[in-house]
Amino acid sequence: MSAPKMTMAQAINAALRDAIAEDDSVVVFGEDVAQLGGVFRVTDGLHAEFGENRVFDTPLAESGIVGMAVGMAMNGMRPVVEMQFDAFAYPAFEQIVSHVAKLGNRTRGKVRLPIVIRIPYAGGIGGVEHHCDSSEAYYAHTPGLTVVAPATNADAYGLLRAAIASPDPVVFLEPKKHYFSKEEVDVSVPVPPIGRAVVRRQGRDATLIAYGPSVPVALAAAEQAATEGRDLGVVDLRSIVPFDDETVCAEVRRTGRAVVVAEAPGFASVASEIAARVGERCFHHLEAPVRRVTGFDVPYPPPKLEHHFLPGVDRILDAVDTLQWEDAA
Amino acid sequence: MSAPKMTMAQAINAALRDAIAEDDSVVVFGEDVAQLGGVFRVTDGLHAEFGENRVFDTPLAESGIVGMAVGMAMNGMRPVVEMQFDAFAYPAFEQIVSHVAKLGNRTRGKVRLPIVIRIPYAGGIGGVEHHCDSSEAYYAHTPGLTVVAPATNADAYGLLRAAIASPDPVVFLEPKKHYFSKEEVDVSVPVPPIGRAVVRRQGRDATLIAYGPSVPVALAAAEQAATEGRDLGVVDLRSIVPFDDETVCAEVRRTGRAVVVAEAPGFASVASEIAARVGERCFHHLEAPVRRVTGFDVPYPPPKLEHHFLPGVDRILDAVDTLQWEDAA
Amino acid sequence: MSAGQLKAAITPARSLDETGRLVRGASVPDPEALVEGYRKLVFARRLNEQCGALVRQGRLAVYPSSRGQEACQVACASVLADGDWLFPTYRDTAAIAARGVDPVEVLTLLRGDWHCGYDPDEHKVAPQATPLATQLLHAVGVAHAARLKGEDTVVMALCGDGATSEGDFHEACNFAAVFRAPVVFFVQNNKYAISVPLARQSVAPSLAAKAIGYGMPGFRVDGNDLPALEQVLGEAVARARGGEGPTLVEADTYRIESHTNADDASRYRTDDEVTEWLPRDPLLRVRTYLRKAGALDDDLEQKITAAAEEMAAAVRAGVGADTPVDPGDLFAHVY
Amino acid sequence: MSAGQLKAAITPARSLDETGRLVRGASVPDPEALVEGYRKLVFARRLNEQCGALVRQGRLAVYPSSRGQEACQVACASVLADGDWLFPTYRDTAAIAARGVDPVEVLTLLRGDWHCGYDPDEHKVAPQATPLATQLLHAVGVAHAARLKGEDTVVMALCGDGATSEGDFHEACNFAAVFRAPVVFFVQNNKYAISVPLARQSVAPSLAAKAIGYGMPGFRVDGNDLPALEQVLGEAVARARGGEGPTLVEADTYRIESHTNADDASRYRTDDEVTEWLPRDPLLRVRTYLRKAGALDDDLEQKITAAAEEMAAAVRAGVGADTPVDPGDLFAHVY
Amino acid sequence: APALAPVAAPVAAPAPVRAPGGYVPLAKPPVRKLAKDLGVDLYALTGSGPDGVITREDVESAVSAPAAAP
Ligand SMILES: Cc1ncc(C[n+]2csc(CCOP(=O)(O)OP(=O)(O)O)c2C)c(N)n1
Ligand SMILES: Cc1ncc(C[n+]2csc(CCOP(=O)(O)OP(=O)(O)O)c2C)c(N)n1
Ligand SMILES: [Mg+2]
Ligand SMILES: [Mg+2]
Ligand SMILES: [Mg+2]
Repeated sequence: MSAPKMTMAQAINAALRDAIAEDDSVVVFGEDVAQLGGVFRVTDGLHAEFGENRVFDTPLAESGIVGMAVGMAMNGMRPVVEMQFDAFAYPAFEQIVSHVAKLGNRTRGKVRLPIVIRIPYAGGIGGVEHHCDSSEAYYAHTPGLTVVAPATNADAYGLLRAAIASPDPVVFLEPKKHYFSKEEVDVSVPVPPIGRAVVRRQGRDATLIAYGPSVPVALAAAEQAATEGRDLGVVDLRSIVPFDDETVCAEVRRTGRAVVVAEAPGFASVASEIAARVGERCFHHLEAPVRRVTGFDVPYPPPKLEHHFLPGVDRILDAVDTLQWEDAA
Repeated sequence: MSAPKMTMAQAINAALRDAIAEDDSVVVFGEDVAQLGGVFRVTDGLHAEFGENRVFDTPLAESGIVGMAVGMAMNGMRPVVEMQFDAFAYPAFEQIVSHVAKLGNRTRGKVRLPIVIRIPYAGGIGGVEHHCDSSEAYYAHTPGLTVVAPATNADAYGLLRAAIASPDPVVFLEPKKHYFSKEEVDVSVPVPPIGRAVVRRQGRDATLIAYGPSVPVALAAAEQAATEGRDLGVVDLRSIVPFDDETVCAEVRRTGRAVVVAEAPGFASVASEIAARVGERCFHHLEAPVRRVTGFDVPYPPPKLEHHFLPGVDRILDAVDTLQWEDAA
Repeated sequence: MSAGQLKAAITPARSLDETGRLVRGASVPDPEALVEGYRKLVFARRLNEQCGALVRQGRLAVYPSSRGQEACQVACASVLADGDWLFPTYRDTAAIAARGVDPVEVLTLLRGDWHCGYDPDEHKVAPQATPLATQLLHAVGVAHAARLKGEDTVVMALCGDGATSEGDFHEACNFAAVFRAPVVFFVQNNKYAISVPLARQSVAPSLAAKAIGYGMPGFRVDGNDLPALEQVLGEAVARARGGEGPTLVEADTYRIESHTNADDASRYRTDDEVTEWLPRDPLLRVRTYLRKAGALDDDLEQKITAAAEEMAAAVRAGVGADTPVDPGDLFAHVY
Repeated sequence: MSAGQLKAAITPARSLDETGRLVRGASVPDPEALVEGYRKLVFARRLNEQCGALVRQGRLAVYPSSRGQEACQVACASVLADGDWLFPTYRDTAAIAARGVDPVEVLTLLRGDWHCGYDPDEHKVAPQATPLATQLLHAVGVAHAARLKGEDTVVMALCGDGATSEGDFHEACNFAAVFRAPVVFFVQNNKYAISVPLARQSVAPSLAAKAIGYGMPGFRVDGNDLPALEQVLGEAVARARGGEGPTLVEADTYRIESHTNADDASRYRTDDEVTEWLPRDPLLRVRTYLRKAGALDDDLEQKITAAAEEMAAAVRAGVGADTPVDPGDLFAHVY
Repeated sequence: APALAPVAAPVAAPAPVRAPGGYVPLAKPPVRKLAKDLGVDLYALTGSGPDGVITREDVESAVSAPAAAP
């Protein structure tokens, strides 16, 4: 018996719908989320179903949206706000870093902020400039923010439910290039906790570590490698913060080789963090240096060049090739 | 014959003065930089000397300041703007990330932005919340920004001159806890290029890698270690972007052991990047995993707790102790 | 702040009414100049249509049309001198073209070849801004630098009604007023920010009324009325050039098409609403006026249309041409 | 937007003039209520003095004094009901104390023990905001949530003249107006943002005039005039509670001391300027009025002073006490 | 939940066998390099270091005791 197929946009929509229906304090707002249902239709139908008090459009101001969410959370609500695109969350950066992330700590837990900031993020959609940033490092580096990046539609549903249920703020990164891909999603499967990575593919020879939009790319690379006789495993982080060292390191210790795959520019990135932690925690197990396959340290390119920028199967396999196989079994 | 002693604030002041005097297109502006000479007196006297057209106060709006700098640079000027404190640069984040960093690339070099964004940064001054953030990772992760962090007063002078001379934008991070420490500064010594690290102390046993406010701490740790029979070297990055792999790796390859020291929270940080690159580039030379001694992944604490947060000599030496000396030569 | 000033910020100035009649007390340029304006309107309209077609053919990734706003597009460019600067948004392709930039270069962005396809400095046209309202501050910077250098440059900074809600709009207006920067802020109030109607954006008596809070003059003008726009914007430019500082001008106009081709306006507005605006078409009233004034006959119209067709053909050819993209550009000019 | 509304946004409302005389047409509360106001003013002044002394003794790291602004500090707290919220800045210690929070708890921040020393929810007082204008948006959020929940809570949101230049000020005013959120924006225009004078901050006819651009009422009031403040703020609170939305109130006041003890105001303003403001002292005029009205005699004054001294002693003791800090707190409540 | 692999590699496995994907001989990178340069197969060694880590000495003595070679 298979679960119904839905797109990631539909899975997120379902998570929002279920959360709003179950909990009176959940409110959804942002730019174009109500009448239009969001530019990606992620909030489609929610305004019609739940009305203006639960789902509403705001004036066009991201700092305003996040700042208002802080206040609403201070007054007992669970705001789920949408930033229309990754780069358009930057106007809200001060609110996110100086308030959303810190208020719980600043007040010794007296004020907690159950806010979810949903960000359609990353590239691969042929978008013009400012529409394809992978901005996770900015949030992951900021103490106080839980940062989640689902790679599957089922995870998008389950992790968003968990994010909304969290008493503390969560930045929820939605790989926009997956919004319209269909997968089976069984919403009755218990919500997996935030903070657990998952081994998407077992592999003996090396471990690919990825999250969000890079997971399917890593899986495709592993597929390809298999045809060439190399058995690669794939770990999907699911959440960047908290980071699941246990799952990641168990895999790398088994294979002795790791490649981190992420779309964001590599310098001082989440990929750097993964390479650093794996290097530190799996030191004696490493047969080769941990490689990173990331976006280049350049602005996100225009549509016609984006395939050069994005980590693809070829670049991943090239990196795998450098893992010092000469002294492998 | 020794050069005159000056504080870091004075060295920066001298660099600004010399740059304004030499080049008509240099303008200095921000909050309180004119009449007051800045809250740290870094711009002291410049308004009186050069007048309102060269040094001026703006309304209180950081996005405004940086955005205006973009326009002034588009129209032939070399703006040097001050953000009053690290956390108060966040309102300008969108301008910095989406425009300052990208305009040169977006226009294929037709428009270049010789902007310097000066940020008094990091902690150790007993400042209340929002006054002590180490925000370098946000900038270093953003392609298009050169990120400089001087550790000595002479470097503060020389690197700022180089930053102002640069045709492209530079984020200039001034370790505010050093503003009032005196050192000899010989301004006639040729300006060192941005992008070169320097070995501040030669050491045989392990290499401490630091920048900005952490360099003196690393040097103190090395001092202390020497009394305990361990010979630690210290590399001062001087610029985070560009990163001087050559100097750093030469040292680590020699010692086989490295500890990265930085104030910022460690997750997805510049320290992560350094650990990741060193792990990758010096793999076969590493006798022990690269350790990181950083701020914790928590908001910057209040004054009475900041010494627990900051990487100090003890925490550095503890990390050095874990560098698997048992099988050292 | 007098009652008259307040009124000017709230009640739209008009020159030609919807039937092409001169509004009482208003004046319009002499017919020859107005014919030139009409020519530009026809070009702008044709460009909008051509780009729409190119999107449908898959030759452009996306196109935010300024159909219905052509009078704004033409006026904001025509009041500028050569050395002045224009700061456009994604919706202002026609204004950039009206300023003289080859539309094919402008369309580089929407074709996906590169981010900015023209040389901003050569044309004194900033790259089309996508992050809303951010460019207004750049405009202030260019203007302030010009003043410091003793140049009499004026900067025309465009944004939409939605963008006025952003903090950067506020900071830009305030900086300009405080520094008396020679900037004209020109808000094309086309009543929607994607799906969000003006009423959710602001409950002020007008967007131009915001000028009061910055201590600068604010004017509201019929945004489908080319002569009125040229007059109000022209006066604002003259004030700026004369050292009298910035002005905020709001054009009362309407976005006839969807936000972009990717948008479906039927989800948030009625056809009736759109239909109401059709008779207010910015081309129609100028055409009727010129026809009645005897300055536009079939022959001249035919010439104008032919020239616009030529431009459209060139755009088709240029956009259709197989221009190579260089992956090396990815790494160029980053640092 | 009528001429009268415009005037109210520009000309400060007054009740008591500098000599303690009732301004023509104005009314003040009955003497007993005003004595209570006077008591609070004395407390606020004493608290400012005490904190200044604690800084000089090294017991507080820093203190931004509201000396000269005590009428604002008292009024904004006294017009609120228990369930209402106050959103203060670093300069509003006295206002928080006037709301009933123990000053020792408030001073936790400036002592360096922890960031926020009181329970915001218990007192309905947000943490003191340092990042300028950011808290105004939180205030709007609290207010909007209250409205959605059907509660009649009103939120008083404080900021300075400098903070009005920030984008967040704009976004907060606009959101509040659009959502008709029950917020009173109260700008203490003390003429300086650290060293930067008002003229570099704004060239608008007043800061209250900014209200026009948001479609909300704006009022300017003498910021050293307690009864006038209580009336204007009280009416704003009543409007908000009655579902009529936000109001912007600007108090015309002056920062008598330096920005903080770490600042040296002599670098950017003359003693003469300060001296001019001294006769406009907010305590003086209430005292004179009450004395003349026979509602305040030596005995009562003496009682009030004694009570203020008691408060000051408690603050000294509390701030002086050796409270342990727990390094474990560093890691608590982060995620 | 996925089946998790052992968190730590087996310590000083009594009879190390070449079983890629299930077991990685523990050694720091320079020792690995030394082993490679000397043609020593780490899978054939038992580490004498803490937690079974193969040391330089282990590698060097493997060279001088060719019996350990495969
Ligand atoms: C900072 C920012 N936030 C969000 C967006 C996404 N966005 C693009 S256009 C638009 C609506 C803009 O409306 P308006 O300013 O009225 O201009 P119009 O499109 O009507 O010309 C939005 C929300 C953006 N480009 N920048
Ligand atoms: C976003 C931000 N930028 C800069 C600062 C540094 N700063 C602290 S107070 C201040 C001046 C504020 O002036 P005003 O709003 O008039 O309030 P006042 O201090 O006069 O009460 C500045 C610039 C800050 N706290 N936050
Ligand atoms: Mg619009
Ligand atoms: Mg802003
Ligand atoms: Mg002030």
